[in-house]
This record gives sequence, C-alpha cells and structure tokens, in this order.
Amino acid sequence: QDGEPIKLGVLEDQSGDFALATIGKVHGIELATEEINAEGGIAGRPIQLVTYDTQSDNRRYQEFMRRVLQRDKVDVVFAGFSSASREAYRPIVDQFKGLAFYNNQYEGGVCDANMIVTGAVPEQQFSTLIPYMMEKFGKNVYTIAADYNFGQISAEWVRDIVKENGGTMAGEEFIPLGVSQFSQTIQNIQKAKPDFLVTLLVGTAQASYYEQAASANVDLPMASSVNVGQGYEHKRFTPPSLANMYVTTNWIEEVDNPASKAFVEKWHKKFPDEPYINQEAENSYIAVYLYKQMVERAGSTDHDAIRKVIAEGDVCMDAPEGHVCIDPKSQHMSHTIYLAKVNEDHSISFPKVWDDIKPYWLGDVGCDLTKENPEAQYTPSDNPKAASK
Amino acid sequence: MRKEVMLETIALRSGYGGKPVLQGVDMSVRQGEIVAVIGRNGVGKSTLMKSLIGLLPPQNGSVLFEGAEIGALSAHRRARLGIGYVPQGRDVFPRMSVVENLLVGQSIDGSGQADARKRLGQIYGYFPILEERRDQRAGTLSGGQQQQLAIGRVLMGGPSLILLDEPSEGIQPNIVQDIARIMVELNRETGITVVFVEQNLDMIRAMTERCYVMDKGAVIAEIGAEVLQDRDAVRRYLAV
Amino acid sequence: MAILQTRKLDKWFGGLHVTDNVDFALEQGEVHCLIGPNGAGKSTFFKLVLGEHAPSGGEILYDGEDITRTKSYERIRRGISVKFQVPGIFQALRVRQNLQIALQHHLQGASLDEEIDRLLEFLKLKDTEKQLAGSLSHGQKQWLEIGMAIALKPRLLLLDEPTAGMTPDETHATGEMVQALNADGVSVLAVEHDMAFVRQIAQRVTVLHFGKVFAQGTIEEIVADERVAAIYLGEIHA
Amino acid sequence: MDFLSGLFSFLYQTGDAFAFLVLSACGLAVIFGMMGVINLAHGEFILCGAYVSTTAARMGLPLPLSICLGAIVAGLVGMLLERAIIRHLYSRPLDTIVVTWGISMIATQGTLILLGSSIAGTGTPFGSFAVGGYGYSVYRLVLMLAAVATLAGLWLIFTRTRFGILARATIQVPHIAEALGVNTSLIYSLTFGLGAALAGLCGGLYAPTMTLVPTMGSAFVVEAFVTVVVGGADIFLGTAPAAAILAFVKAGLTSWQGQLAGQIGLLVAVIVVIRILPRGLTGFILRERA
Amino acid sequence: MASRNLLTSTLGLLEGPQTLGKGVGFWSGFLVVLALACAYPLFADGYDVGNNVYFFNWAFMALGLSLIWGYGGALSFGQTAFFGVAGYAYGVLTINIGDAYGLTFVSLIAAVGLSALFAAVLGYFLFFGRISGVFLGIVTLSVTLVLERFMSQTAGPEWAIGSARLNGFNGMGGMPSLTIPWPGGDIVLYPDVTLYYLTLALLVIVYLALRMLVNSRFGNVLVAIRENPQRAEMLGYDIRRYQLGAFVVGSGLAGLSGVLYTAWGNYITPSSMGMSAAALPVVWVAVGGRSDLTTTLFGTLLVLAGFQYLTIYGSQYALVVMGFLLVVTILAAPSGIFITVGSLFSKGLRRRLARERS
Ligand SMILES: Nc1ncnc2c1ncn2[C@@H]1O[C@H](COP(=O)(O)OP(=O)(O)OP(=O)(O)O)[C@@H](O)[C@H]1O
Ligand SMILES: Nc1ncnc2c1ncn2[C@@H]1O[C@H](COP(=O)(O)OP(=O)(O)OP(=O)(O)O)[C@@H](O)[C@H]1O
Ligand SMILES: NC(N)=O
Ligand SMILES: [Mg+2]
Ligand SMILES: [Mg+2]
Repeated sequence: QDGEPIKLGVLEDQSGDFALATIGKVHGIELATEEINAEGGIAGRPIQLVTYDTQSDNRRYQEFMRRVLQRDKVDVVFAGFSSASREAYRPIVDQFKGLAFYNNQYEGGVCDANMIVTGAVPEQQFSTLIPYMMEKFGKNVYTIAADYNFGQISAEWVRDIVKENGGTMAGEEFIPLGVSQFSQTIQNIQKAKPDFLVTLLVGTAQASYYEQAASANVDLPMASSVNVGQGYEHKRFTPPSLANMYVTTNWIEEVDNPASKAFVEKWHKKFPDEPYINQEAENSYIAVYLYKQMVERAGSTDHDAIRKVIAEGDVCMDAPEGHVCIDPKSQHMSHTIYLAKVNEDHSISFPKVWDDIKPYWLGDVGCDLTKENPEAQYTPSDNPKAASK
Repeated sequence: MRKEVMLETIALRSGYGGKPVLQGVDMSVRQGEIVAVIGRNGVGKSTLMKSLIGLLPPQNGSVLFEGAEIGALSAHRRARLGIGYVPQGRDVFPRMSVVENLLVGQSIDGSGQADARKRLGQIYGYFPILEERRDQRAGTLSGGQQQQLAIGRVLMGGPSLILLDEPSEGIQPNIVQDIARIMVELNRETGITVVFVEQNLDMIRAMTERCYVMDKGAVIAEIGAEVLQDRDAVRRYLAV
Repeated sequence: MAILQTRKLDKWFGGLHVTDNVDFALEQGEVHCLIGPNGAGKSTFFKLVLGEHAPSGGEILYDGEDITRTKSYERIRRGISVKFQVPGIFQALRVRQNLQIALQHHLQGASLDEEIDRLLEFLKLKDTEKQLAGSLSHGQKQWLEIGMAIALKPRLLLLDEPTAGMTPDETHATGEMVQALNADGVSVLAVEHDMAFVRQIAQRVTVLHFGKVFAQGTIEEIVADERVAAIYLGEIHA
Repeated sequence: MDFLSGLFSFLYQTGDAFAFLVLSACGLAVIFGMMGVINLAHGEFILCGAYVSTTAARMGLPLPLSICLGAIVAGLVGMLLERAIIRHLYSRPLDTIVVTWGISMIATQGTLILLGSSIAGTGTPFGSFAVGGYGYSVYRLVLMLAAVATLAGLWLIFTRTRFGILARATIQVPHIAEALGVNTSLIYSLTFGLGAALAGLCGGLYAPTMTLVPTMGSAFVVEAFVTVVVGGADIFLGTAPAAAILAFVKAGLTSWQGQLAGQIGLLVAVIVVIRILPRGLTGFILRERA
Repeated sequence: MASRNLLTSTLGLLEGPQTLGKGVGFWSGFLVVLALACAYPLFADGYDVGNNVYFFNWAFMALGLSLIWGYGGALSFGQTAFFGVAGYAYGVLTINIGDAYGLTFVSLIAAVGLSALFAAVLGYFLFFGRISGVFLGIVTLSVTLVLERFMSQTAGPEWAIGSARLNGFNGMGGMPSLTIPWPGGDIVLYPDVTLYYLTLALLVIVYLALRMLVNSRFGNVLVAIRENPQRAEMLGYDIRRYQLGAFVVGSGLAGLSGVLYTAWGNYITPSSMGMSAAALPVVWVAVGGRSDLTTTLFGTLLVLAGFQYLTIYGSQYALVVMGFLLVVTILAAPSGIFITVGSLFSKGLRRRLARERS
C-alpha cells in the first residue's frame, strides 16, 4: 500500500463539441496533481493520472468508465462535462461501486453515493441571480434555454423564483441543441418586451445568439448561469455583443482576490496557451485537493471510509473562489458565488458576491446519502418530497 | 497518288485489367481513306476503337497518328489532335439538352463560338430532328435519335479522323443511307479519314472499298471491293 | 384471338404526342414486327405495354383482360417478357447468375443448373459464364438479355431491336430462335430496323409514324408501299 | 401598419431561413448534386472559409475581401483534396462517404490542435434597422442578397458558359467527355474547387454571425444535404425551390410553435416532399415541362 | 427423406455466389475462429470480455446494414432510428414489467419486434412510394434526426411511459440488464462471461442465418435489384416487397443492437440516433467491404476495436489518425480492407478484386 500510487482516472472531452469548455478541466487536474505530488502526494502516495479523451461522445464514457474501473482499477475517477455523459457512465460506476467526481455546474439533483459533485447547482446560481436582476431591472422576465434537461430544469428554477418574488414570465423559449440561427427568437423577445432576459444557452452553436441579437439591436440586460463562466463568450465575441450580461459563477479567472490571482498566475505558468480558465477548471482543481483530504482523513481510498469522512460534514477547504465544503446529504459542494457583470468593453466587474451558498435543495427534497443511496437523479417535479405530496 | 499514312497500329495489344483482348493488331489507314472493321460479337472491335482513341491504354505495341506515337497520350489529348470517336451504344450526355451535347463536341478543336453557329447549322442540315429537338434532354431521345446526336456531336469538332463504332445501330434504314452518304461527302469535301466498325453490309459497301476482318483480338484478313460485293464471301469471313 | 390489344392508346410527354390513339392487336401465336422511323414511338409503345410508362389514355388488354393499371411485375408474371433496346442486365453479376435470377421463377436445384447450361450453350455464352455481365461486348449483352427474356418462358415476347450490332449470321440465328419459340406457341412482337430480319420472321408488319399506325400488312405489302419507302425505308428497299 | 410590419417580419424570417439553406447548400449542390461525391466534409470547407475570412478581417482586410479570400482558400484546399484523394473515387461514389468523413475528422480535430478550441470573431457589421418597433440586422439582408446572387451566378456558370457545359458533360459520362477532347481531370478539379469555394463563401458570410469553433461546420451539414436532395437531380432547377419551400415551412413553424417545431418541421417536410415527389423537385418540374 | 433433402438444400445455402468463403478450408477456418472466440474468456480479464460484448453489440446493426445496403443497394442512413427505438422500447418495457421470470428476454423480443414493425411501416411508405437512391438515404436520416430531436426534449415529467421516464437528452437509465431466471437466484447478465457467450451465440446464429438468406432465392433477387431494379421488375419480381423484406430484417437487427447495447450499459440516449451516430454504421460497413457479410462483420469489429485503441493511446491525435486511416484504407483497399488484404494470399479474392477494380 504505502508508496503505491493512487490512481485517478480522468475522463474528459479533449476533442469534439465540448472541448472548448473541458480541456481546462484536465489541466486543472494536472496542475493540482503536480502540486500535490511535489508535496509528497496523498498520505505519502503519489497520484497517478489515467486520462482518456472521451471525444464528447457518450459511448466513450461508457467504454472508458468500464476501463478505468475494471482494467486500470483506479481509486477515483473525475469524469464528464455534459449531464448526458454523466448519466451514461453513472450506471457503470454504480455497478462497480466506483467513486466518481462530477466537477461541473449542472441542473442538479444527482442523489448517488458513488458520486461527488463539485460544480454549482441551480439553488446556488439562480436563487442569487434572479432576485438580484428583478430588483435591479424589473419583474418581467424572458427565458431562452437549451431544450434539454439542463435548460428545462434550469428554466423551471427561474420560473419558480420569478413567481416567488412576485414577477411574471414575459416568455419562455426552448432552443434545440445545435441550433445556430436565432432571427425568430430575437423577434419573439422584442415582441415580449421583458425587463431582462435569462439565457440558458448551451454549446458553441447556441452561443451564436449573442452576436445575432446584438446586430438586431436587442438591448436587454441578460442573466445566465452558464455563459462566461463556462464558455468565456466575453473573450471570444466582439464587444459589445455580451455587454450588460450578469452571470453567477463560482469562479472565473477575473475574480479579484489574492488566492485567485495566485491561482491564475501559477496556472498560466504551467499552461501558457490556455485561452481562459473557466469555473469547471477551478472545480476540477479543487476536487483533487478535496479528494486528497478525504483519503488522508479516511486513512485509505476505500469508499465507505471516505463516505464516513464526508458524513462528518467538515470536508472543507480554502479554494481560489473562497471557502467550500462538501454537503454530507447530497455530496455536492457549497460555493462562493460571484455575480459577474460583462461591461461594454467585455471587461468583467463583480457587483456582488455571496459567500457560502449551500447546495441545500437535494437535502430539502429528501436525499440523504448518509442514510440511503437511491442512485437516482431528482428533478423539481420528480423527487421524494414531490412524490409524497 | 499514294497519300500519307494517317493512323497506324503495330502489334497493338490491350485489354481490361488482367484480361488481354487485342492480341497484336496491325492496321494502317491512309489520309483521306474510309476503312471498315468487321468481325463477330466479342472479337475486340470496340476494344480496338477504344484503344485508338485512348480510353484503354495499350499494354504493348504502338499507335501512330500522322507518324507520331500517341500510345501514351490520354484520350482528350488524342481527341485534340483531331480524332473524333462515336462510341457503341451512343453514350449521349443524358441530362443535357441536344444543343449542349453538340457543344461539348467542339472541344475536339476547341474552336470559338462563331464557328459553333456554322457547324450547328451544318449538323442540323444532316440531322433535322436534332434541330427540332434542340432543347430536349438527350436521355429522353429515342435510340435512333441518340445515335444521330452522337454522330453529330463529333462532327461539331471538325475532326480529321473519325472513329465510328457501329454507327448504323438503331437507325432507320433511310437515315443509315443518309449517314453513309454524309460520310462519303465529307470525305470527299474535307478529306476526313474514317474508320468504322459495322455489321450492316449495305452501309459498308456504300462507304468503303477496304475492310479489316477481326477475330480473337487480331486482324485476320483485309478484304477489298470485289469480296465486299459478294455477300456470301463476307459471310464466310464472319462465320466461325 | 388477340393476345395483346390496345384501344385508343395514348401517351404524351409534355407537349409531345408520342403515342397517338393506337389501336393495335397482336394475334395469339403471331410473329409481328413493329417498324417505323426513329422516334416514331415504338419503344414507348413497348414501355406502355409493360407498364414502364403510364398511358395518358386508352387501354391495354392482354389475353382479353384489361391490364392498363396492372403493375409491371404482375404483367411479367402473366407471361409477358421483354428485351429492351438498351440492354438491361445485371452488370456486376456473373453471366450465369443473370440467367439464374431469370430462371429461378420456375426451376430449382439440379434442373435449374441444367437449364442454365442449356441456355448458355444456346446463347454462345458458355465461355463467358463466369464473366461479369457488364464486361461483355455489346453484342454479347444483347444475347444475354434475349436469354433472360426467353428464360421466363413467356407467352408474349417483346423484342426491341434484338439484332442491333449482330453480324448477318448472328441476326439470322436470332431469327431462327424466334421462329423456334413461335413454333412452341410464343407470340412475338419485335421492333427492328434490319429488314432482312423482319423479312425472315414477320408474319405481319405494322408501321408506326408520329405515334400513329401508318400502315399494316405483310412484309411484301409494306416494302411495296411507297409512302413507307418515303418516310422510312429509302431507296434500297423500295 | 401592424399588418405590414407583421408581413415584413414573416418575409424577413423566411428570407433569413432561405439564405441559410441556399448558402449552406450551394457548395454541396455542386459537389454532391453534380459530382455525386457524398461530401461529409462539407462543413469543414465552411469552417475553412469562416476561419480564413475571420483571420483576414481581424488582420485588417476589409470584410468583403476577407470573405472572398475565405472562399478562394477553401476552393484551393478543395482542389488539392480533389487531386490527392477524391479523384480516385469517382467510380465508387459511395466510398466517398467514408473518405470525406475521415477528412472531416482530420480537419476538425486538426483545427482544434493547431488553432485551439475557438478563435475570436469579428462582430457583425452594418448595425440594425427597425420596422414596426422591431430591430432587424442589416447584415442578414446582405446574406439574403448573397444567396440570390450565388444562385444566379451558379446558374449562369453552369448553363451559359462553356465551362459549365463541359463540367456537366464530364460528370454525366466522363469517358466520353474525355474522348471528345475535354480535359476531364482539370474539369473535375475545377468543379470540386468551385463547390469547396462556395462552401467557403458560406463560411465567410456566416462567420461574423456565429461562434467560431472547429465543429461549427456541423451546424450547416444536415440543412445542406436536405436541401440538395429535396431539390433533386438538377441542382439548378431544384435547389432554389427546395430552399424556398423548406424555408417557408421552417420559418412558419418556428414563428408559430418555436424552434423545435421549426427543426422537426423542416425534417418532416423533407420526408413528405420526397414521398410525394420521389425524384425530388427537379423530377416534378421536368415532368411538367417536357 | 424429403425433410432431409430440405435440410441439406437449406444448409447448402450457407455458401453460394453471394458470400465469400466456401468449402472445407473456409469452414475449418470458421470453426477455428469460433473456437478461439469461445475460448477467449478463459484467457482474458473481465474488462476485455465485457468490452468485446460491447463490440459484438454493434455488429448486428452492421450486418443488417450490409443486407440492406451491400446486398439490396438501398443506402439507409437511418439504421440508428431502429437502434434507438428498440433501445428505448427495451427500457420502457423492462422498467415497467421488471426483470423477473425472464421478462427481460420477452422485452428484448418485443423491442426488436417493435423496431421491425416500425421499419415495416416506414419501409412500406418508402419502397412502395418508389423512393430510392440518395432520396432514401436522406429520408431515413431525417427520420432518425426527428427522433433524436424529439427525444432530446423529453426531459420533463410529462414524458413518461408508465413508470419509465424518457428523460430527454440526458438519456434513459435504470433499466435492468438481461436476466436469466434461475432456481436459487436469477442470473443477471452483466457485461461479463455469460453475456459474452449469449451475445456470441446470437452473433453466430445471425451470421449463419443471413448467409443462408442472401444465398437463397430471396438473396439472388435482392442483389438483382441492387444491380438493375428495372430489369428485376421486368423479370416479374415485385421489387418493393424484396426491398421491404430486407429493410425489415436489417432494421430488426439494428433493433437487436439497440436492445443489447441498452441492456449492456443500462442506458440509452437520443444522441445514439444523431448525425454522427448515424454515420458510424455506414463507415464500419464500408471499411470492411459492404457487399459481403463476413467482411462486414470483421470490418466492423476491426474499426470499433481500432478506433477505441487509438482513442486510448492516441490522446488528442486519435481522431486525426483515425481520419487518416479511413482515407488511406478506402483509397488503398477499393473493395474493403479484407478483400484487398486477403487477395495478397488468396487467388479467389485476387480475382474478385481484379473484377471490382475493372
Ligand atoms: N469492360 C470490360 N471488361 C472486361 N472485359 C471486357 C470489357 N469489355 C469487353 N470485354 C471483353 O472483351 C472482348 C471484346 O469485346 P469488344 O467489346 O471489343 O467486342 P466487339 O468486337 O466490339 O463485339 P460486339 O460486336 O458485340 O460489339 C469480349 O470478350 C468482352 O467480353
Ligand atoms: N421521357 C421522355 N420525355 C420526352 N420525350 C420522350 C421521352 N421518351 C421518349 N420521348 C420522345 O418520344 C418519341 C418516341 O420515342 P421512342 O423511343 O418510342 O422512339 P422509337 O420509335 O423507339 O425510336 P427508335 O427507332 O429511334 O428507337 C421520341 O421523339 C422521343 O424523343
Ligand atoms: N451540465 C451541463 N451544463 O449540461
Ligand atoms: Mg462492339
Ligand atoms: Mg426505340
């Protein structure tokens, strides 16, 4: 055991549609690993990465999840960008009783003891963002969202929060993934005259919306939980197409505090060509340190032991974004949430920061992984609490 | 008045893939001559024509045109030397109109637009149906109409040598006679050289006095006017 | 009784009247030739009879039954069979397989093989049985297609220019084959421009011109007809 | 007034969809519709046009010139590929599926490796105008004009120039065209190059309106294929009406029921049109005319 | 006696003009390969065995496409539609009726049947509407894309059949693996040795049955239709029925792939009906050599294994290398990789290659 490397599987999309947002995740893991190994590894054991390129293809996740668990016998695996890829590999993790980290913001709801989630979830991103926007710009809201689980569930969150805060939905529109032409959508928005727009657009094709809206002179404040933080559109598009957009993110490279600055600096030293360090990259980096902590406290890589550590409720660390902790009930992570505002020239300012927003929702609806493990994904309309009502 | 040899093959061998068909063909055609090639089904007549125009590369032997070796040239280069080819089975461009088909033929001499009008008029004179159906898609022409188009098409390029593979096929008798007449006329007026594969003895007799007989991929005889007049004699050559 | 009859059969291609009110009857057991200028509508007539084209008007009777709307394959199954003007064979299959596909309708096993061999012999294609049909010479393709047409054991055989590209001897042999089939009771309708062949086989001849029946009669009558000479035959046969 | 602005809006939306379909499809209409090469790398020619034109524009070349440059570079790349690879496959067009799929993989991933996961855009020029209280992008009118001009240009090239006639002849019966003195190998290169250039033009034209990533070509491919095929055998007769019908259906359904309906409606329209006209629109038009 | 004749003539169809390989040599080779395949789990670890099951899963779809396209000449670009329909059907059925009493196998059969039924309806619409060539390819592609886009947006709770949530783009999970009822505890077929043997057996059966089918009268006609549909019709065959028949069988096999895949990974997703998924079977089949079952089978397994290998070891260059290999293979091996490579060793293949070259 002693001195034997700890094997950490990495399944991320280094090519294909998602590569833009996910290559940085691999780099984050590599950076953390290098640092940890330089400091003597995890409890004296070096981390050994076993990395596969999943090519933005769900089937590769299935193939390689089996491979890392069965052949490479990794101790833990960090895997997946899209929720579909996570759902593709989750049955395999469950079958082999593996332990997987999903280091991505997503629609929330995974209640599975074999999964640890470090990405942000809706209660962290929307319960902060939407009330802020309503207060600042008005209560009439229009949502355009990618027409799949993430978009639909996020839109549901937005809708509920708008209602709770006494606002109205001026409209809601779902855009199939891969759509790149928005003329009609733009007109629908203009017709509805909302006070602000919530954009839950996902993927590179859908990002074309901003340029097209700008050229049609849609001059609305925008709110988003995915853009900027994930796809760094403000860096890629010509100003001012993203101006006046507000994003809640648990971290981006513009975050202005010493820890964050140091983090950015060492990152760019190691990866000078990195176009942008996004929030998922930071989540992935954090995750390695959290895992280190869990293993060291558990005294082994054994999952049950690790879960006992998590159950203690104080697996926490000071990350570039601030203090974060793993919630024992859901095995999701608390976050510091930054409200990033995109200015005319696409520079970023942070009008507001929320400390320590907990991933409370799963616990509220009845997920308690310290007691039982349903290996399921709950949604606002489909969860134990909704069922018992 | 012996004229120069225009086209000559020496021990020409060619075929498809590994399969040899022509087993050493020797023939020679003088400038301004009309020569027929006859033979039973499958002896290699069409193969010979394809080898002359360059659609099949020679495996051995040579093809000389006006004294120069052309065996290594691609088909379009040979065509541009002034060789016109009418394939067996017509092969018109099916989804192009009749005029457009004719215009393609111009590439043989790459002439300009002005000339085209004159040539078109001439060809419409030979084959009035082509003018009538000027804008019809060639693929919907009747078999005989297509054959006329295929012949008209090479004449558009004003070739100095024309290779005809069974030109009478599918054509109504009186037009067969017309075609024979046209060829002879052209030959007289412009000195065009003609090599043609044909089964129709009347047409052969109407056009030529000299005829190569092929069998099993080789020229086995050369027959002249007297023999051609004798139907039974010709038949004997063509029998097994 | 007529095995094939058309009544006021009509076909337009856009503005072109290709088959113009054709009333035609082919008697049971007859060998009948259809001649006429290029573009007269002979091949189109065949295609109408076979159901390749839908007529613009009129009807087609086979064996006294209306088959105007019957599907092509059904017409074939009732005993019509055809050799097209442009050889239609299975280019990428071997010669033998071409015949097998035609023959497997009514034969199988050893008798199928025997019949294929017999046909190959008859068509002089024995040497080429393993060749791909697409690599046959033009004339050989014609033979193969004739072979496929007769392999169906038709009651009515339609031949569109069967001897195109054949030597006089081969043409003659084809004529004998047609006569042999006819002796077995097959009715034949052939389109041909080769008058020697027409002379050899035709019991009756119909001349089509501009889609209309222009003349009808024995070959002697037709050849003697000056109007036919003018539009079609030219001086040699006049 | 309300009616008029509504009408304008519908025409604008239909025109917008039409432009997208036409510009996506033109290059494919030449390469697939004419040459029979099933070009699954069509999107990558578009990518090439987009990247080149954007890079040129960011280096200071005026946008129209940059777009032309994109088209030219894509065309040259196309000719190169034709020479090296595609020309060996004309006798077996189905195999072009695999080869162009391979080329597409190389191009997409190669771009990712060499140029990173995205490049910065140029922004959409010309600003906006308003009709009946709604803002519209001027540039999208330019796209519509470009679509019509491209169609007209293609039609002229292929029916009114000698190159066009020779190209069609070469593609229909290559060996006979060759035997008639046509340099078919040159014609093939030029034709393929033209198709690639048109794809590049599409990329250049849409680059200012889109995210520039290595996989961006895939946004065009399905629409392009569908338009060309619904058009049928004669691309010059078929592509424009096909694009018009599909654009009408797509714009109508999108404005009525949203983007999903527009997407699905487009595909269902394809199925229905082909079912009614199994030879595509060309087959239908020709039967009416002949 | 009669039945014996029937048997021998049926078995005789195992070889014929439509399939490569005949005689003692070929069949001994076949047995050797089969024996090796049977012995494989004894030497391989659990991962390799399960991974091979995964490869086998796709082979059915490839064989089906070979029948439809390679033999019948109808390029269906939408085999993944049937794959998806059957996969989802298996999921919905098993989630609702459970995995006891061999019900997973009932679901398997029902799901394959459903995809075949869907193929029959669609095929009727296509072939009886005389749709062919590229038109067929585009219509089938459109069908599969419609299914993909539709299924992608079924995330909401209203999209459920019984207790089975369709779950949109994220895909449907939670269906049981194939389960054999067994006294003293059902045997759950995880991707492991038992599932390996089951899948292998299915594959051998399907392969042999297809060989018999294509060498039968039906196969002759199918090939004839590919070569010249008009001629085939003029020989009295109702070509639409034959095309439909091939389409239904081939699509049923795609359905079988879908079920096996879904049961293997307990997961099915709309993207398995998307554009790139739809192109894959075409690529596999073309690389091996579409007009033969054996080359299709081995080509598919080769491409699957080769690409996975490249992805494992090729890092981000994997896709470039794959693309390059595809291009080179098609250029260098015009009749598919096996015939071309095989022709180096075998005279028969050499002749076939020469024929296809010319
Ligand atoms: N593409 C080909 N591939 C292979 N062999 C071929 C090909 N074309 C023709 N052959 C063979 O070459 C031989 C000669 O054919 P060719 O076409 O030259 O005959 P031909 O004399 O023109 O006959 P016909 O009078 O029937 O037109 C024949 O045996 C034929 O089977
Ligand atoms: N699909 C079509 N569209 C338009 N016109 C057509 C079509 N098919 C045939 N035609 C025309 O119909 C007429 C009759 O053609 P058909 O093929 O029946 O003639 P044919 O009598 O067989 O002539 P040939 O002796 O030359 O074979 C011709 O003028 C032809 O151009
Ligand atoms: N997890 C997401 N953004 O799909
Ligand atoms: Mg010949
Ligand atoms: Mg005819």
